Amino acid sequence: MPYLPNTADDESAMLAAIGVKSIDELFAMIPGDLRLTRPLSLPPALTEIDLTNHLGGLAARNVAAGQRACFLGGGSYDHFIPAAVDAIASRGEYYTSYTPYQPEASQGNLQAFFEYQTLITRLTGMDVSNASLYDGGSAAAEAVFMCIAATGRRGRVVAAASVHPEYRQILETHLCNLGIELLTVGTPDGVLSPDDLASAVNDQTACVLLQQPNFFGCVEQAERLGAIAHQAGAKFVVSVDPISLGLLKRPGDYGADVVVAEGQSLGNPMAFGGPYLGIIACREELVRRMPGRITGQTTDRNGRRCWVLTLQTREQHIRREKATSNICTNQGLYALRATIYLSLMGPQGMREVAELCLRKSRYALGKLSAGRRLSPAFSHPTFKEFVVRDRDGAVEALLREAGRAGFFAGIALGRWYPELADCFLVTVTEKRTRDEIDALAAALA
Amino acid sequence: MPYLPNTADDESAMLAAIGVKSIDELFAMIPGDLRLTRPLSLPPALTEIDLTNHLGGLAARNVAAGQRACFLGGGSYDHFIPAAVDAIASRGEYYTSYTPYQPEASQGNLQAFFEYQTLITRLTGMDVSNASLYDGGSAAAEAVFMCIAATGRRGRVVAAASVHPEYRQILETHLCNLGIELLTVGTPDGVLSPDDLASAVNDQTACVLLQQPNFFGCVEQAERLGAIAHQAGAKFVVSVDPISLGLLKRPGDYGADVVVAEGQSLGNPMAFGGPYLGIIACREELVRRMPGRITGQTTDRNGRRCWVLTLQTREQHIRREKATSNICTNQGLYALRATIYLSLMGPQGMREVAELCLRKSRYALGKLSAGRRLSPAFSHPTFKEFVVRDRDGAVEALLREAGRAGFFAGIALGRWYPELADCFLVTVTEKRTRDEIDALAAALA
Amino acid sequence: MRNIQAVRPLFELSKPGRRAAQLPACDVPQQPLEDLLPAEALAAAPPALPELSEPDVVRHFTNLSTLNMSVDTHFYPLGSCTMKYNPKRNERLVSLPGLADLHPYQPVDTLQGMLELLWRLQEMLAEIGGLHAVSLQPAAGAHGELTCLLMARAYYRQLGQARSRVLAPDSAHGTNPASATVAGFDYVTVKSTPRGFVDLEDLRLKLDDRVAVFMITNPNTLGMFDRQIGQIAELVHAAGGLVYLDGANMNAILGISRPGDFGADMMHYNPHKTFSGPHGGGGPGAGPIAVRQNLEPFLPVPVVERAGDGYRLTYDRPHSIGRVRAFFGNVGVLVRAYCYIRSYGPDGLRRVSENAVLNANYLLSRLKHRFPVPQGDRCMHEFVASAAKLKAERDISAMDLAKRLLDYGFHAPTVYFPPIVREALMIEPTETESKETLDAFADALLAITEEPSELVHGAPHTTVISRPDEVQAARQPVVKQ
Amino acid sequence: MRNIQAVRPLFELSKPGRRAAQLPACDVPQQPLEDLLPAEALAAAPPALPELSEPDVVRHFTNLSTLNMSVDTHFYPLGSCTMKYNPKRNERLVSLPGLADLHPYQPVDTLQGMLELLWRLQEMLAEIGGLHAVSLQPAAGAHGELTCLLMARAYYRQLGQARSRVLAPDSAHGTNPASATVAGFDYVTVKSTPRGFVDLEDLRLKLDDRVAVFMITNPNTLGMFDRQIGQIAELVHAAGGLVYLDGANMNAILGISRPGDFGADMMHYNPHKTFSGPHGGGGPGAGPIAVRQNLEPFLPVPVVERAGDGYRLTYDRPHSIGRVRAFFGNVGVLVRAYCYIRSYGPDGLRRVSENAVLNANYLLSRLKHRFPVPQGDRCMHEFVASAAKLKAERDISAMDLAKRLLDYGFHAPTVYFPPIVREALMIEPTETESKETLDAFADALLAITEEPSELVHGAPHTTVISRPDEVQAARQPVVKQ
Ligand SMILES: Cc1ncc(COP(=O)(O)O)c(C=O)c1O
Ligand SMILES: Cc1ncc(COP(=O)(O)O)c(C=O)c1O
Repeated sequence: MPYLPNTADDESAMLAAIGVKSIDELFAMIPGDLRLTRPLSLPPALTEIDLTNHLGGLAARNVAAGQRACFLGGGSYDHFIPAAVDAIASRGEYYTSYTPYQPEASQGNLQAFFEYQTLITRLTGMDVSNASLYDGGSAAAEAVFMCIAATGRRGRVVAAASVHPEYRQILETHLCNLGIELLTVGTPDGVLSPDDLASAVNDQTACVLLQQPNFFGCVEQAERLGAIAHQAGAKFVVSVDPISLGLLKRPGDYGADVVVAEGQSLGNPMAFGGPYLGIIACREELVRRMPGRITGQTTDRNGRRCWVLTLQTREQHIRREKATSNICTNQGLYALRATIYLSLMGPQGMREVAELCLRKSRYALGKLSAGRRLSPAFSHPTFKEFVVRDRDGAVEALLREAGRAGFFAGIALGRWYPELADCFLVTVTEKRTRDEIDALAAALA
Repeated sequence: MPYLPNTADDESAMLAAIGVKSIDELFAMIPGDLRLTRPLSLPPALTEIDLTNHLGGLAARNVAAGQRACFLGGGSYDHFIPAAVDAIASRGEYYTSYTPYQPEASQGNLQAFFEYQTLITRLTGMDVSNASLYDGGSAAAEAVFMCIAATGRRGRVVAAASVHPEYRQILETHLCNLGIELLTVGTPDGVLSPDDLASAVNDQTACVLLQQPNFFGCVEQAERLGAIAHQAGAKFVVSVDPISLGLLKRPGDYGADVVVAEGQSLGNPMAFGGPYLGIIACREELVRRMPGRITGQTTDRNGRRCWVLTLQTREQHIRREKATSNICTNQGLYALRATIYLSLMGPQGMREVAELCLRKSRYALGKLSAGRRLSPAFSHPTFKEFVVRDRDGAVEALLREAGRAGFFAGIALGRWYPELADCFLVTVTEKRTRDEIDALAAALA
Repeated sequence: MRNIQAVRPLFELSKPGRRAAQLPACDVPQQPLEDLLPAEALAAAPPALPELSEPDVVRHFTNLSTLNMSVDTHFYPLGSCTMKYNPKRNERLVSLPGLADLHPYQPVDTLQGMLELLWRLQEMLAEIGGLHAVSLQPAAGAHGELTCLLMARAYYRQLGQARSRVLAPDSAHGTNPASATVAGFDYVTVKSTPRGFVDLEDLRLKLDDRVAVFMITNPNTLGMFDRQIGQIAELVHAAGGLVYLDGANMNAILGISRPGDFGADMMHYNPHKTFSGPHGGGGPGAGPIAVRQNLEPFLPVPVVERAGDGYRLTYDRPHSIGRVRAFFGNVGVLVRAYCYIRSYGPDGLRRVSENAVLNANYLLSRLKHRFPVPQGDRCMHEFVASAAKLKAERDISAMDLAKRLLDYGFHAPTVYFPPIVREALMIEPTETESKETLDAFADALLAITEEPSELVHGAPHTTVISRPDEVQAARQPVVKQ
Repeated sequence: MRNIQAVRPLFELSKPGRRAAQLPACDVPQQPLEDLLPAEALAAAPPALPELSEPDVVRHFTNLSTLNMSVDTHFYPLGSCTMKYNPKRNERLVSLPGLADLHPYQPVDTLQGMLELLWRLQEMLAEIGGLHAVSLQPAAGAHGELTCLLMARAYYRQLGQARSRVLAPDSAHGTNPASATVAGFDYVTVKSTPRGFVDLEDLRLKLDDRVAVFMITNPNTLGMFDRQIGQIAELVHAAGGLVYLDGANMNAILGISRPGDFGADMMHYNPHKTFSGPHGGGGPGAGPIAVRQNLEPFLPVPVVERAGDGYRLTYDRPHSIGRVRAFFGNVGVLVRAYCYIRSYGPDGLRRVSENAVLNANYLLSRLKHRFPVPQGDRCMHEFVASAAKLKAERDISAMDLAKRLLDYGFHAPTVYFPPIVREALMIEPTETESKETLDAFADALLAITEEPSELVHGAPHTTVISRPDEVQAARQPVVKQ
């Protein structure tokens, strides 16, 4: 039994102290007819050596991003993770502790979360950040809930088709359940047109959800679109790529009421989709509707500065059915990783990463569209991703070939956008080299 | 500059405080004609991303033991390293601290070294262990120096040819420099014969060096050989495989005066040969000749039990040219790793690892010699390694083929033993499976 | 030892011009930014982040970590949280490049190992729960609750029944009512008896055709197994409702009793509790769910399916409630759960629960004479003791005990929950603690009862801070620098 | 915070029947042991090791670690040890399976990446030292000294000269004389001047045809660069001797001055100091050596050689002194050194030394008024201040200061070394510390000088123990349980 310290002697001594004959007696409160009378049908126990071989075998049947040049994105990105992030986050004091219910025994986590909140507000230009949500998609849903509650409008939520399709699917799941309309405004030329938005919002619209840069990598006219939302009395929710904020204007500076983001890019592995980090930040006036935990600064009985969980009257363990959200366990360790990542990057580092993504991806766009077969699907400026159209309309086959040639070349868009069945999304992070890009262009030519 | 916190402002503030105009002035004490007037001719700096790619590229041009079934041994072994060893040894408090000169700030290391010494004495059956030497080879040399000093005999050191050839080469380097004869007694049938030893030792012999199990994997008649050494008034030095002590008699129980070992097997990676762990333990009467650091228990000014470096009057920083050895930096972190490893294994774990090595290697010996081509080179019982003879006498070619078939099949012995040019050494640890052994046998058939 | 260097908040350590990370030189042609992006989209300046050196960053976070108690360093008997040992081997294996370095949109033929692992985990969780089908999508227990409640809505929609209510006992965890609300249900509380079991009378009263789901935590928050569960399930089913099992306390009954066998129609697991996923200072966790056959069609997408000798992700499920999370859930936590279950096997998992229950009962037997346990002399994996007597006699409250325990080098139990026990100490030792540790903890708690009240009121004395002012924190919130 | 759980020595935590590691079932036929091995070779029982559970082992060593000061947690200005930041990226890269998981006897064609790395490191160390050829074999600095002295013996043997003496200044590190003895030389001390430089008169006196090697540490142990070095080398060479440069202090002169250029014939590096190899609580280190052309033939085997566009290990070197270590030295430390040098490049390495020297001089300027520095107002990478005045005035010794600094959260400097300075405080800040840290340290030292003597004599007050009885430890040694 790998992790059980009780010896046979311990067991009998403890049973004696309790005053029972057998462990079985301890389960007396479970009626016999509700007991399982056979062993669970599970594979037998594996020792550490066996388990290591077994997992190694499973891992070997996947192709890791490191084994092929990875040009995949769409909400999960192959950004570089500095070694210091792993070194610190693998300290037991961080990853084997729990939610800081006892502040005196959790100042390390609490201060780190306070620092995280500070960094996120600086990055987004917002007033308040919480201490994390599950991921970018659930953060988008929570933001919409906040707006519905804040506006009292239960008629409609408007989202651009250029918002991550899976985020919109999550919204769909919730809104359709609540009988609220999710109106998706098409983005035929790659971005949301102000006129289309204007005709989509009405006085029952709780909020407008925009992604910047959007799912196609295009930069939206966020400021104008936000103004339109506000004119209709709707809130303006923006989902951003945190890396882009090394270069792009902060949502707080163009009118966002709530900002959400997928924090995976900030020092967290792709790990087939999770755990990730749900970032959410809002304006002061929405703070009491904020979901999840918030760390606040205070002083202890001796006047020493310290940190505690605060504004808990929003939360489920206090407000129960009246809570702003049902979230309990959040993504603490991944918020810590993002905090370390941003501490290492600093202003210059974030600026340079963003510039590298921009320049390399634009170079790639040029290279890929130089050939006969591929052309840019949209004409709007892009940040680190872009959509190309395959004139031969054989995207799946083309990507399969590229795979054999050693590339994760891109993401086919047909599964979400039938009208883009002949298109795929290509992402270029700071890790990709010119050589890799040139080779990709050759492989796709 | 990756790790330099001083900013331009810091620099000027500090220069001002010092009272100089430039950093250059600080180097005034170096005569101009001794200064380098050009930049060092070194490759340019690499960022973390570049360095990671560069090292990844170099690593990819090696074949790791994990990529081929590894049957190599000969003093470096592919034993399993439990994850807890790496997890603990990678804590900064351990690997970024230094020799415990300030006991109050080093009780963690000091207690761990005390525990290491305890574990080593229990494992070897000796009275005293130090806190580590460089590796098994230098430990053997230090043991011989101890015996020369203890006996005052500078005539001869006797070693069995079945002792690790590289350990004997190290001895040769030192003894020939000191004008002391290293008499190597041949082991034509795989072990040292008592008669041969008897005629090799004389009244000027400082010690006899034996390896158990020996380099060929054979179990020596250690007890009898030790008696012969002692009859001649020589000390008996035994070099052991710590893993074998899960099963074999402890050297302390068959008369060893000094025991040395390569501690790599105890939770340390093969890492192309180092860092490794030099284990040395001796009888009480030799303790004042022990090289290196020793941790001792004492009490602090408040009577609390604690640990300090002790018996330092043996050491170079006190005794200078009269020290028992010149060692300063030792292998602290690797002694810690061995301590963790032994704590996890316990008596049963060590017993079982040893049994698995024994049974699997003997199974392999049978399998390999079942075919036409290979036969056992020696008839003596072996522990986890054995020597096979290639009837076709084409060892290099055979091993190359096996390599292509996905095996590190063994070590050709010709480079050290011309008479064994048609033989190679095969090692089987607990990590090797029956399937791997069967496949190897097929590949070598 | 004082680890005080570089522990001030990041922005107070910052200095203009300092840098840790450097980026490679740009290896592609460099046009001016203005030619690449519209001016109005560009920020005026780089983000206002702190400027630090790598040595300072490492020292800052390393020293901060020493201000946390954790399972690796301290006994952490936080009730309802199952703070068991987090195996190091799981941490090593989950970070294998072949598992950690996978993009969610890679072609399925480059993911067969991962999909097999997840498929096997689905199968194992179905077997452990005695239920039919599993979804690994939910990101935490609460998210699992919400997902199941959404499925219940879809289920009744399909049956054409307008059931608007979710019931749960007053001892339910806060996420139960909160999830009900988020799922659009009205939440109704069912009383529990003085001994903490469901009040059947009250349940009968409240069961009608408006009730969609009855949520129950069994073993419950008091660490008691509600033996009425069979009957409860019958009542709920008879009323046309579904039984939801909050699986947070599964650590007590692995291989001993299965929710599906005692009437649950759906449940969630907390792998970060039961299956040793590290708690990470508050997450990540995961919240896989298991359901009965009749609910399978409503599972969220995607699900892992076996196809021939390969595995695939299926999205095309007409009755599915849709997506609840992007990509494929908190995979890293699921991989650890897989490692954990494989490490114990069937007998081992049973031993886990047996030892969890043994440890809890032993601790209870050591403490009950001083800290009455209203629920009686036996418990499952945890128990709730009361400090009410001590409070009355010596004015030492549950909070005082919690704080003073920190001085003894133990993390505190959960206090003041559940509210139905006065001055509650909710103690869950878990199975990975030794008798020696349990004895030391009991000795400490008992010793504190003898200490001068002032000493205890002043606690903690050995931590970096003591009794922060939480009222001030909430009244004038300072939530950033 | 008190991390006191499971910290008692392992054997006191042991309990019969407890286990952490489990081994796989044996998958080959199992004959009785007696059939496999002679009875007299078998142990009567398994080794008498402690029996522990994995959770206890992890907690034990995790909590013990918190009793250490370290570079990751504390400023560690231990003179002569160059306790600089140990880059996390180096730790990550050295553990890549393609580097960590290599057997020393693998075929060379499966080691080309490793051999290229080592070959490049040889080239870089030759360039940095201004010398001709390098061996990476020695396992630590002292081992490098010994190796070079063995080479000197071989060199003179070949020249037919019987030179039996090694000279070094009295300020030399203890390993210098000790290595001389182990190499079979007679060791003779050369005086140094009051300012810590080599006393040329005394050197001239002792230089004759018996002298094989003059060992010098430059910058020396006082942190001063001996400007006579050129002249010294001439004298030694004129007497037919060789100059050995102890490279422990190379951190002061990287890219600024090269031993080969100021007359050294051979030298060792301490990559665990200069090139950021972690000190590991006392090792492992490495001790690569660099030598002038005339000494190359005597280098130990093996050496890495470039062969066409590949790399190989050469053993066949007729004049080699032979082997000094099994396999290929402390490769892991060498890989880190390679990563470090590649991370800085030529300008960066120079900046390293400039900042090391800047930091030391700044600290000196902050302390000298209270702690006189006999060697004057300038230093290289470290300096030796004296607490003699303070001792006289307030009875606060160097040891008292060292202990009291621990209470302020700083590791102590090296004390009472070198002996030529009374109440010596040997302070080496290194370049990876910030001005803020240096100021905090200076403030602390100065503050202590104002504190009541009793308070300082009683120090340390904040560590787990205080002033252990070292005499007792040596008088009745207890070196195991
Ligand atoms: C009884 C109970 N139910 C539900 C939850 C919620 O699970 P999670 O925190 O994973 O969302 C918890 C966790 O604290 C719990 O203890
Ligand atoms: C000046 C000097 N020389 C030699 C050495 C010995 O080096 P090592 O400890 O690596 O053997 C040291 C290390 O402390 C030193 O400071």
